[in-house]
Amino acid sequence: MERGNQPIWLYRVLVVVALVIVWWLASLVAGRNLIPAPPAVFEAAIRLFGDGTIYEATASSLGIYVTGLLLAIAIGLPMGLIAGGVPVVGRTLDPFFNALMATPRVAFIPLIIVLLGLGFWAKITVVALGAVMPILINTYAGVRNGDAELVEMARSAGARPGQVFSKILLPGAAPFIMVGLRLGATIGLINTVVAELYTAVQGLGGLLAIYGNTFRMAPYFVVVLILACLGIAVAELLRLVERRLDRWRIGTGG
Amino acid sequence: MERGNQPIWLYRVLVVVALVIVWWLASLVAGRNLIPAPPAVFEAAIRLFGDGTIYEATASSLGIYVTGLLLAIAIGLPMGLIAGGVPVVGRTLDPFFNALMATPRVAFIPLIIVLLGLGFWAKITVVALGAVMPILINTYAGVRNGDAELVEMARSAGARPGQVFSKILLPGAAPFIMVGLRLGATIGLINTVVAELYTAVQGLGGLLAIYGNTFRMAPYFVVVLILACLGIAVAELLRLVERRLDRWRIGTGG
Amino acid sequence: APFRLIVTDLEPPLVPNSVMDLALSLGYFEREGVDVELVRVQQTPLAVVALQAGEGEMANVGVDTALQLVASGQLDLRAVTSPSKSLFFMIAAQEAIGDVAALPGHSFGIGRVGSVDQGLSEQVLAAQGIDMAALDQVALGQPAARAQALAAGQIDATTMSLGTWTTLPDQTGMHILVDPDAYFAAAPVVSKVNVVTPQVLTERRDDVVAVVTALVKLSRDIAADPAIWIDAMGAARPDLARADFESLAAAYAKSWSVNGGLSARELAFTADWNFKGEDFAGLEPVGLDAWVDFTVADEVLAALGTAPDLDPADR
Amino acid sequence: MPGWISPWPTKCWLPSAPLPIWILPTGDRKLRSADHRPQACRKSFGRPGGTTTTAVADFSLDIAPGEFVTILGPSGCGKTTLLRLVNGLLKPDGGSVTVGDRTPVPGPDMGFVFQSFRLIPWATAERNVGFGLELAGVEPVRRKEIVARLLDRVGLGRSASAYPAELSGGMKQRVALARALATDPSILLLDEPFASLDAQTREIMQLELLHLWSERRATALFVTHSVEEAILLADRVVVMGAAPHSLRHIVPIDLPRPRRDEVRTSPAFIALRNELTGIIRALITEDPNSPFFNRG
Amino acid sequence: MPGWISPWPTKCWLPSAPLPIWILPTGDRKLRSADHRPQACRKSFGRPGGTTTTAVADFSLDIAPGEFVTILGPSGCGKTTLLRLVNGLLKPDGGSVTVGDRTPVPGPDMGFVFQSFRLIPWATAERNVGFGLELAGVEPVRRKEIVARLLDRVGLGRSASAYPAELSGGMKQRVALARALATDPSILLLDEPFASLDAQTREIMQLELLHLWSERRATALFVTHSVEEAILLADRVVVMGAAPHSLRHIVPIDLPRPRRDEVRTSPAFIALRNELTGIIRALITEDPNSPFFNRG
Ligand SMILES: Nc1ncnc2c1ncn2[C@@H]1O[C@H](COP(=O)(O)OP(=O)(O)OP(=O)(O)O)[C@@H](O)[C@H]1O
Ligand SMILES: Nc1ncnc2c1ncn2[C@@H]1O[C@H](COP(=O)(O)OP(=O)(O)OP(=O)(O)O)[C@@H](O)[C@H]1O
Ligand SMILES: [Mg+2]
Ligand SMILES: [Mg+2]
Repeated sequence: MERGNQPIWLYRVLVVVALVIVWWLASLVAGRNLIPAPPAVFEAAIRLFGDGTIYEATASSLGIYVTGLLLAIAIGLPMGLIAGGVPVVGRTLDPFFNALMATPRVAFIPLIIVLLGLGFWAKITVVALGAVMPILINTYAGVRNGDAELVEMARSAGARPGQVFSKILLPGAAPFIMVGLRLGATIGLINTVVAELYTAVQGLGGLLAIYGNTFRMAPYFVVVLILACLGIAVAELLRLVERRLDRWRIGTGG
Repeated sequence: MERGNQPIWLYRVLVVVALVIVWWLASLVAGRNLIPAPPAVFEAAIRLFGDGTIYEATASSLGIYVTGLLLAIAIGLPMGLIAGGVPVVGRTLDPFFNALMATPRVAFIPLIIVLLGLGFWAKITVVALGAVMPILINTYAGVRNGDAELVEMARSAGARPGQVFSKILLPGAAPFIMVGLRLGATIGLINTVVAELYTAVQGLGGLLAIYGNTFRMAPYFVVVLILACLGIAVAELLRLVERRLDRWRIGTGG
Repeated sequence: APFRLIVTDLEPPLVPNSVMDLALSLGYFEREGVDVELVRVQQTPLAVVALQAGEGEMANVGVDTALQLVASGQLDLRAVTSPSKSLFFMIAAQEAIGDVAALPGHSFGIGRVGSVDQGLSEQVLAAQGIDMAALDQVALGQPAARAQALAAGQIDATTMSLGTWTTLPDQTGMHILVDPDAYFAAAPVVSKVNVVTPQVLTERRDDVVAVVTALVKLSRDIAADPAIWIDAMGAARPDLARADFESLAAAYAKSWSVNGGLSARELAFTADWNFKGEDFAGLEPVGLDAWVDFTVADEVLAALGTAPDLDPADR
Repeated sequence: MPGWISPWPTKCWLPSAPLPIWILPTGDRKLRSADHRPQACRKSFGRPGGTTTTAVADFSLDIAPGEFVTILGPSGCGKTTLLRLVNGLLKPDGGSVTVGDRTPVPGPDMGFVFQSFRLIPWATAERNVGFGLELAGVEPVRRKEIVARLLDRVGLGRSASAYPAELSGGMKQRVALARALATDPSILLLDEPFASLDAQTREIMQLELLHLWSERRATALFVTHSVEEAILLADRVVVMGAAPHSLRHIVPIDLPRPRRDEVRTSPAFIALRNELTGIIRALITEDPNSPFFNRG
Repeated sequence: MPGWISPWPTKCWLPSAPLPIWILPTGDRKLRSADHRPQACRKSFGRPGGTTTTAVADFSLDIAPGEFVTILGPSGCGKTTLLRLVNGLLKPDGGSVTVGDRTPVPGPDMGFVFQSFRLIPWATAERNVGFGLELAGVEPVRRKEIVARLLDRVGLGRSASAYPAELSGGMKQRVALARALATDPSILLLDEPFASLDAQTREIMQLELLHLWSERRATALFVTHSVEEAILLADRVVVMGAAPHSLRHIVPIDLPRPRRDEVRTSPAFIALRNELTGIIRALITEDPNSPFFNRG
């Protein structure tokens, strides 16, 4: 349905330009190198990409991120489906989801270190812990908002509960699940950084800590921008999926 | 529709009991320095509530939290509505939402300190920054998933664009918005703690820092539990709203 | 199995503690026949958790933390060496604050109420006749956050380490109010030690001795020829100029732990001082033997001999 | 019209025998074949406010295996609710519904055409029609074959790949009809299945339905608002009214089958039509409970 | 039947004059009153795949102010699309649609009864009926009064507080009808508005509609599948067929008004009915493009 993307891309470029200008102004106002000017960041980027620091850190962070996110999906999606589909389970666990959500991740870190150490497993657990809740809660809401008429139709057509799930509730919850994935994916990225700061320090989070603690704001901003770009990339990937799922929204007939 | 809540409450109590047992076992396994046993936490709670430390900290944190959350709603809701309702705006800004989401909050802290200092305004900004995105993205998705047939009906009945928004898209997006509020509310709570750790240290986040850094795990857990309970309280409040909004989901007619 | 040494620095720090990083990169550990692996975490509490969880054999932690853990009976730890007794704290302030006497009524950044830096600041200011209570204390957490708040003009003064000060890219408008020497003179407190659990001490004593030996040897080499440190740091920290390292090396000339960094007198003073702090309310003071193990250092010194001047090895 | 060909080229499942339907009061099972007195089967809907609407009350009927029963009645009198009870989608508050000798369980053996179509919006017409077969695990090749034939029968061969949002109202209704027929059910529950079709298409669909029904020997419950259609199709016409007495009249239709178009002008047909029209008029304009009492 | 009373007790808005509707090719505005040759108004729907369905093609019609035009046509021939074009919800791909002397803009002056009702699920029947008034800013008290009268007229006085999910199909349709009438529009676009109603209720609704229409002097475009209904209501019956020629026949109905029930048995009526039935039959079974070519 979406043809003629040129203007949108143009607008996006304009927004980028506007943001860079605001950034530049902010760097002038803030002074004392708290906010590096765009050219300094650009130079830093060239240096970091040149000496390969970034590739290594990004690869390491990406490994943790993707694994943790997949773990979150593997847990959050079915849990959300069950909570939504079996009301007793959903209504019983609901407050605990919120309690878990509202508890700062760092509170779990000692426990995670004791159980899983400082390495890969601990890190993906931190990522999954952050990403799982938006996925779970959105899936849960999506299933609860399922079209009661369609569910009755499916039951009438002989669908067993599992089939009502997979053929009606799950696809019907797709818009919610996509939002959950989007939120989970971006929160997971943040939690990757958190994990890299609070367990063994490494990856992009490690770079952030190093540059931040030593006030090297230009490379610090390079890392921040890389994280932002990763966020965009993941969201655009999800949009491709979404567009496929949305093919049926064509217009309004009869 | 939901009568006979007794069993649900019973189940919830059972879950609590199960969690406490797991906690107790974990405290035995991990050693009480990392995970304090429930009775120690209980004692600590009595002490903290007794001497009023907690009330003061909670009141201070709540003030920041509620203000920040309201700010997030005041920004996220209309922005989500506009992004969803005016496709050009939505599709232009979409990647930037994700970029903002994926950028660790702590990356903004220097900027916030420069612009807003260390006090109340800086803190509510950190809270709002965390809570705004789930609200915005869910609202956005909710509006985009609006029922095209109902929108056409409203247009046919003479609704101006603003009315299509307020009478069809906004109420139609309610399930999405409620999820966004739930996620935003809990993430906002976490960010309250982050704000209290990274700008002027105070409130519940300050207590977490003190107890965590001096290994007083029993009072530390008291604070964590208070945060969890606040999360539950906010979610239950939102559920009341949701139940009112959902009155029309009665069954399936014709 | 490798000997895992938990450090709270993310790269070689600009203080004598850097010998731990450099001993690895310069091959000192290797030469002592111990396979050391550095585990980097953000802060002391995480280092303790990692140690407790068996994610490392030795950790470089704050003395206050070690004392708290031992005094509260939470964790049995023994300090076996201190590669960098002091972190070279100093007080930095806005240019407008000419001297210490001008501080009252202004804002002063601290970690948090009861933190070591607050206690030290209080003591240093008291030595100059200033009551800390007359200042507007702002709790800001991590040192980097305090420095940033100072740079942003949100606070008027704060305690920071010489290393942090050196890395600040733009110091215009700020100046050193109390220099590290005056600071240490007013508050001669050991801030960091390397601890091990008694279990490691018995099971891997050889490795512990080898590690301490390597650190002492490197410290002695640097004390003899600061260029070693300047060169190695220059390679590890390309973000700073060689001149920075040269001036730091000059400042640290007398600070290398050439005898293992364990002085009974200093440690006892440090413990006493800590137990007076707010964080230690309700904790019974413990004796030196409860948290320090001199036998490892003594074994090393027996083999290498005791160096004169710096770093008293009094028992 | 060319010779009628069954849409199921070869049947790989055993067609179940046509089943009787019993709608009876509780505990009356043993009486069901002997005693046909109207007895109360009842269904009400509660509202959170506390008020309840009784949709079906005092209803009792038994339907022989292979019988074609059409249901007439004013808008909102409970026809849809009755079909949902028979399908087992709702449980009666009082009385019982029995299909064969069991409480009804929804499944591929009962086909339901819903009044509001209830197509799956993200599935193409083809997948919607094949939904029941998909649930039953019929293999894709065979499913495709059956679906293609059914789509042809309802005149939608060219719209197989269209999504519901691309179909007109009448096209959606035909998809819903094809979906209900796809599993070759022995019980057909049809809720105004031709309401959105033009007169001519409706006639063609009626013929299709009668063909399938007579070949299959299915039991059919057919709700319609067209008196003529009710007579043309039925063995018996049941007239429902609003609660408190849902079952108002049962009119047997003794016209010989097959009934061609000419039957519409036969005196017997016209007599039946006038009788039924009068009954419904009376239900609407002469019942003090009706909102149109004394109007029209 | 008691004397008919308008549902608008006192009008606080100026009723606009009945408006003509012109459906014409582009650039032909100046010709519109002189030249009535059929000319092409066209609307197609594209699919992402690249195929397009032409829903309305080669359609040209002008409707006089206050005229009642009914539309007959096989399922899927483009009737709904035509109404959406006239309402201004869709823009024609070719040709133009003019209402009065402007491109149509949807609003309270045009009432649209949608084939699939399109009730707001979270609003009660009362609020659904009052939706157009709410949009137009009619004050609540007055709105309540008008809505209550309209609900009574369509026989739903007791269901004012019910949500759509609690209503039967026919009840929903009557809510949709009341909603379209609530703003007292000068143009009525009705898409099979009585399809879910029983014969008697349908008759009552027809009378209501005719009353409103003649009192209001509104222009009406009414889609139906009932040939009898089309004749009973219309000044002209338009028969549509599938693209490429949507407009197939225009049959003027010269029966005197008011037309009572007896008119159904008059020879003129029967002749018209047979003529129209024949036309539609031909469209479906004799058009090689029809899916039912040679069937039925
Ligand atoms: N889920 C529900 N909740 C509350 N009331 C309901 C519900 N479903 C149906 N009703 C009520 O039950 C009565 C019968 O509804 P039903 O849908 O069975 O009527 P119907 O005979 O099919 O009417 P129509 O011909 O208009 O489709 C109506 O008054 C309706 O308002
Ligand atoms: N949004 C759409 N996208 C694609 N095709 C459409 C769309 N809307 C309608 N069509 C197609 O246009 C044609 C006409 O549809 P329309 O709804 O106008 O038919 P109709 O005359 O109202 O039929 P019915 O009597 O069955 O309601 C159909 O072939 C339909 O498939
Ligand atoms: Mg019905
Ligand atoms: Mg239509």
